[in-house]
Amino acid sequence: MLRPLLMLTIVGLLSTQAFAQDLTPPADVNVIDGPNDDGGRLIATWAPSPYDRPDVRYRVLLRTADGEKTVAEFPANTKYVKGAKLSWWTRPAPPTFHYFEIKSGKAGNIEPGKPYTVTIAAVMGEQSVAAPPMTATPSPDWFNWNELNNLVLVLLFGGIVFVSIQTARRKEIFLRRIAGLDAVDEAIGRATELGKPILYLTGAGGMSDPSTLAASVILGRVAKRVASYETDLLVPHRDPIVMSVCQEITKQSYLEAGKPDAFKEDSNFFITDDQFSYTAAVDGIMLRRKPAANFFMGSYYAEALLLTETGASTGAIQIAGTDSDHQLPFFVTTCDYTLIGEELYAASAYLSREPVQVGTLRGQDLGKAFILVVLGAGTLLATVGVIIGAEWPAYILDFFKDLK
Amino acid sequence: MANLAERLLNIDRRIIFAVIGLCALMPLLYPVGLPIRVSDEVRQVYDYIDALPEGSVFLLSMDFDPASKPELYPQALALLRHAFKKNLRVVTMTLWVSGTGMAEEAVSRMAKEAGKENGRDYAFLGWSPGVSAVILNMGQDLYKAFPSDYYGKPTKDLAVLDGVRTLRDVNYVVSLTAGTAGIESWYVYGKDKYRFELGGGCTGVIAPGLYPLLRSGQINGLIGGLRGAAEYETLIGKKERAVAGMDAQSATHFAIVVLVVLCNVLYFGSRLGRREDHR
Amino acid sequence: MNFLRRQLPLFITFITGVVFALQYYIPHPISETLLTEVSKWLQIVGGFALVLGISSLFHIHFVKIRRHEPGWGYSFVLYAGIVGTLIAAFGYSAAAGAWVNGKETINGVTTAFGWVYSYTMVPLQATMFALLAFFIASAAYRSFRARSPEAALLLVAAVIVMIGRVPLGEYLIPALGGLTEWIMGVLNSSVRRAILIGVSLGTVALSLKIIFGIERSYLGGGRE
Amino acid sequence: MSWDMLLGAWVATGLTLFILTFLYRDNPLFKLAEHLYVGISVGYTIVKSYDTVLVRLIYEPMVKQGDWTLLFPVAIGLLMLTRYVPKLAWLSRYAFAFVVGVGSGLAIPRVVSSYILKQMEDTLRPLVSMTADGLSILTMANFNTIVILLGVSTVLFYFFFSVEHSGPGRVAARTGIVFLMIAFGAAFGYTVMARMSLLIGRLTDLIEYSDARYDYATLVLLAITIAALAAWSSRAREAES
Repeated sequence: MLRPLLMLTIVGLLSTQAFAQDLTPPADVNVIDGPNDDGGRLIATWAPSPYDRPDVRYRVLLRTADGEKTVAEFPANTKYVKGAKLSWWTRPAPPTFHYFEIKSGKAGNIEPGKPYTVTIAAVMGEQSVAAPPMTATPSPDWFNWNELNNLVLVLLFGGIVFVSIQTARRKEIFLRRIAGLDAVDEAIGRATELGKPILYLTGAGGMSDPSTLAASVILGRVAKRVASYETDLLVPHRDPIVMSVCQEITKQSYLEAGKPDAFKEDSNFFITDDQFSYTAAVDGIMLRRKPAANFFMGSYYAEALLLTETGASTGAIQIAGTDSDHQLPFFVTTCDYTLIGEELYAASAYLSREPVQVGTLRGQDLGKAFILVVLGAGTLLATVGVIIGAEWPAYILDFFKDLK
Repeated sequence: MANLAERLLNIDRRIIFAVIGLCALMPLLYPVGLPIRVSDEVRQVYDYIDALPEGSVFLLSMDFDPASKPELYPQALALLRHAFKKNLRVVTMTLWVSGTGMAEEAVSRMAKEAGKENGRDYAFLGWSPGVSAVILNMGQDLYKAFPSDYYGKPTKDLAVLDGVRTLRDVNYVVSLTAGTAGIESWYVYGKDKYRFELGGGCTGVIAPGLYPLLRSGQINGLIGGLRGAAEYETLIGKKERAVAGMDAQSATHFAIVVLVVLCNVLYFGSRLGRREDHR
Repeated sequence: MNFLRRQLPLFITFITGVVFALQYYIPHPISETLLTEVSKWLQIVGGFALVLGISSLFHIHFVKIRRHEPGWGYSFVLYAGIVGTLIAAFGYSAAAGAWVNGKETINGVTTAFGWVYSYTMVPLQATMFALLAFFIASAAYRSFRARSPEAALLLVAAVIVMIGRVPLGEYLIPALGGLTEWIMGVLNSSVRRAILIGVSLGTVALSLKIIFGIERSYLGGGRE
Repeated sequence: MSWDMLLGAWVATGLTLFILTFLYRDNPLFKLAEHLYVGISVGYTIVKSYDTVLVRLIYEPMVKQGDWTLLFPVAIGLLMLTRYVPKLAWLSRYAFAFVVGVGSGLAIPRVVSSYILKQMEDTLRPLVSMTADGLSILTMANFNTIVILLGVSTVLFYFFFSVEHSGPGRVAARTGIVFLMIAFGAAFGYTVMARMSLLIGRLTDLIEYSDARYDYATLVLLAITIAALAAWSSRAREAES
């Protein structure tokens, strides 16, 4: 009973002895001013060693005016350059090296412009061996190279948008027909057949909201159609400024349709800016006037369902267009046709043909195309990398990572 | 047949209102107590708080207004109860002006229950305008973003904020969100730069939009709606309002599902009928 | 004059925009201090912006009362709500022995202002949105039809999530809970991610256009 | 029970019931409660803005700590208010130019980082994984990666406007729509959950207030509300006929 235990102890002792002999000072230690920061960091790197095991630990010591203190102690098989969130172009040492950041903490403050001495030691049990101390002075930097890819992408995308806008100014850019716009014409046609009015809402946003802007452009188109058919148009508003803008747009459309006399000043009218009072009033209009077609364009909040549910109950054709994604499910289920998100902007650009709008849309398309290509090619690269166990795909993929 | 289906579809909606009202009311009066399964998203928030060592700084931003009280208030209570039980240093605030009163009530109520002292164990910073600006400013200098707390005491003198100079010194931030000013702002203007761990709780309406952030690890957990609150209450073993509401939630959801199915049966019934008429 | 009214504001936008976009890439303490100062300023300016919103509401209801428009009596109720809240907020609290000064509680004692908040504002706002529960139900019955394959897909997904998110559903069909989590975490995430990327491209494009003076609608039209 | 809590319970219950009368139809009780709600929330915002902005962010740092640089943002804020003076309205442009400029600048790199790069980074994953027993393809994680890649790409493609959706593009766009609809369905389910929770929250309060401790506030007020509503609708009917 006793013998095996004794044996075990001896073997244990022997093996500790054997490992202790292995414990050499950490090699290739380098302590530098932390790059890409405000001067409040030091970086220590050192080579991996054969004793990178959980039972061996590394200790990082910092010497300040108050003497030397331990900053951290961690298992020897942790904290590598590979694990740190760094891109290949900002790695201070090879990926297999150890990596540790020294920041202000209990052991002392790290301030820019002051020299600090750092010692890295390997520790096992009572034993510890230290590498020669290294001194470095932290200093603030003027550019964060980890964010280089971010900046390049911003510049690239900005360039694409500006070039697209310029191109749109010079020549026509193709935009695909938005299916929802056909539905708009159809709805107006039906209202005329039935001799019932058309209700058009521009949403809850103010004039600075892009979706309201798009809604007012589409209103122009609807008004023009309505004018040529001489159908009634009702546009209740929540914002007085939007109302006056829409009044101008409607007037212009009637003029263009050659029916200035048919234009009624009060087809655009203000109700109230309060969400639920407005909703109650519009619901009342729907129930009393029974419009043949309801249009909901622009941004909407919780009132969306209250409006479309009532509209559906009167049997009107309903067409919606909104970028309020939280309300989209309700529009999609209760309306006959819905312009989803960016489709609203596209419809407005399609109708207005304004170079800035069309060009921006084109620029965004190119941006999306770029992202699509990166996603496709990048996934392929990452997969190939795993299959053949190669490191090189990371050199490309790092460029599409968000690093700090 | 077609006629009947259409007439059924167009019954007075107030009948449906009554059905829903009853479905919500009855389980509240006569609860059943169905078991609640805890999802990973909620457990991740719980586990993170549970693993924080005593004295860690926990910031709870209650970014909602009374309209979302039924969903987010129980979440706030459960989180605060947990944090106080773990003896964390609790810092609370709100980015929504109309939520100030509720947030204050939640904190002081839970602190009283846990026997914690204002200024020493917890702080309520109140509200400040400008969402992203507030977060950025807190990241740079917390004492400047909130020169004094809600009760008018200078933040520099609060023991609970000792050593908490910026958001970098906060161990865990949880934002309970009812709209855009909340989790997303805390990530974009806060975590992205100041590197604290971030978790979230939100209303059911905005939960689907936050899943990509959860997936990519931008937030480490998500408590969704009343259901999420009920899960958290289950986790801390203190079943309250949220758990009590779950039976009613079950009943109303099933009522809606039945209505949707009925709607489609009647709809297709009426269409089928019409086709027969044509023949 | 045209320079002061048109070019200079555009120039200010350009400079501030470029400076604060670049600030992100510069870790130097000077740039950090700049960010601190400006975010503090934005907090304060944000407060003034609230005044704009509130005063337009005041104006609308003032006009309503003056013109005796239908329902103008309710505008008085609105004014009464504002004034009442202000009185409660700046009166004297006998129970706490101090001026209320916009605090819901003073030393643990609920003030009149706190009372107004808890017993009027909270129930009013919460109930306003609770109304929607009823409308969802009625919409579910009257208009959520599988008109097309797409709409059918939407309804099926909705039904799965509705059942999978409540204890009764998980109790009856245990697999639905996991399926709901998968729909949310994978299918829903992928779509939201695409939307997020698309919207972000739009935001960046708009911000760039603003900085370079191509988009000027924020300056407001109006005659000069 | 203190008298203020009792009164509070009665007021809260009454207002809750008034709002709920909207379910019957739009009526004066609802309008009253609604306008009161708007008024009180505006009042609340005014009070909080005064307390936070004027007192805590401007007055205290400036007077107590002598931080006079704050005069600058105050000036910008005041410029914003020149909107109300038609002759000086153009001055407000400086304020908007500043705020919008800073806001746009701050947004660009952060949006790229959080919503573009970070989202791409998480989508760019290998479709296979290396485990101890070699290459594995058919794991749930790999399957999810493929589904996410498919979803992100097709939805992005659906929102392409400068190419026609024909040929293979048509298939991609249709797939995008399928993904979109499932996501909307899921969002729908979640929204139902949220709205029902709100209702449950209100009902819980009403049940609490129907207690004897609150002198049966809910029951009494329910009776009064119904009576008032009935009186109003019969009068309204008379007026119509």
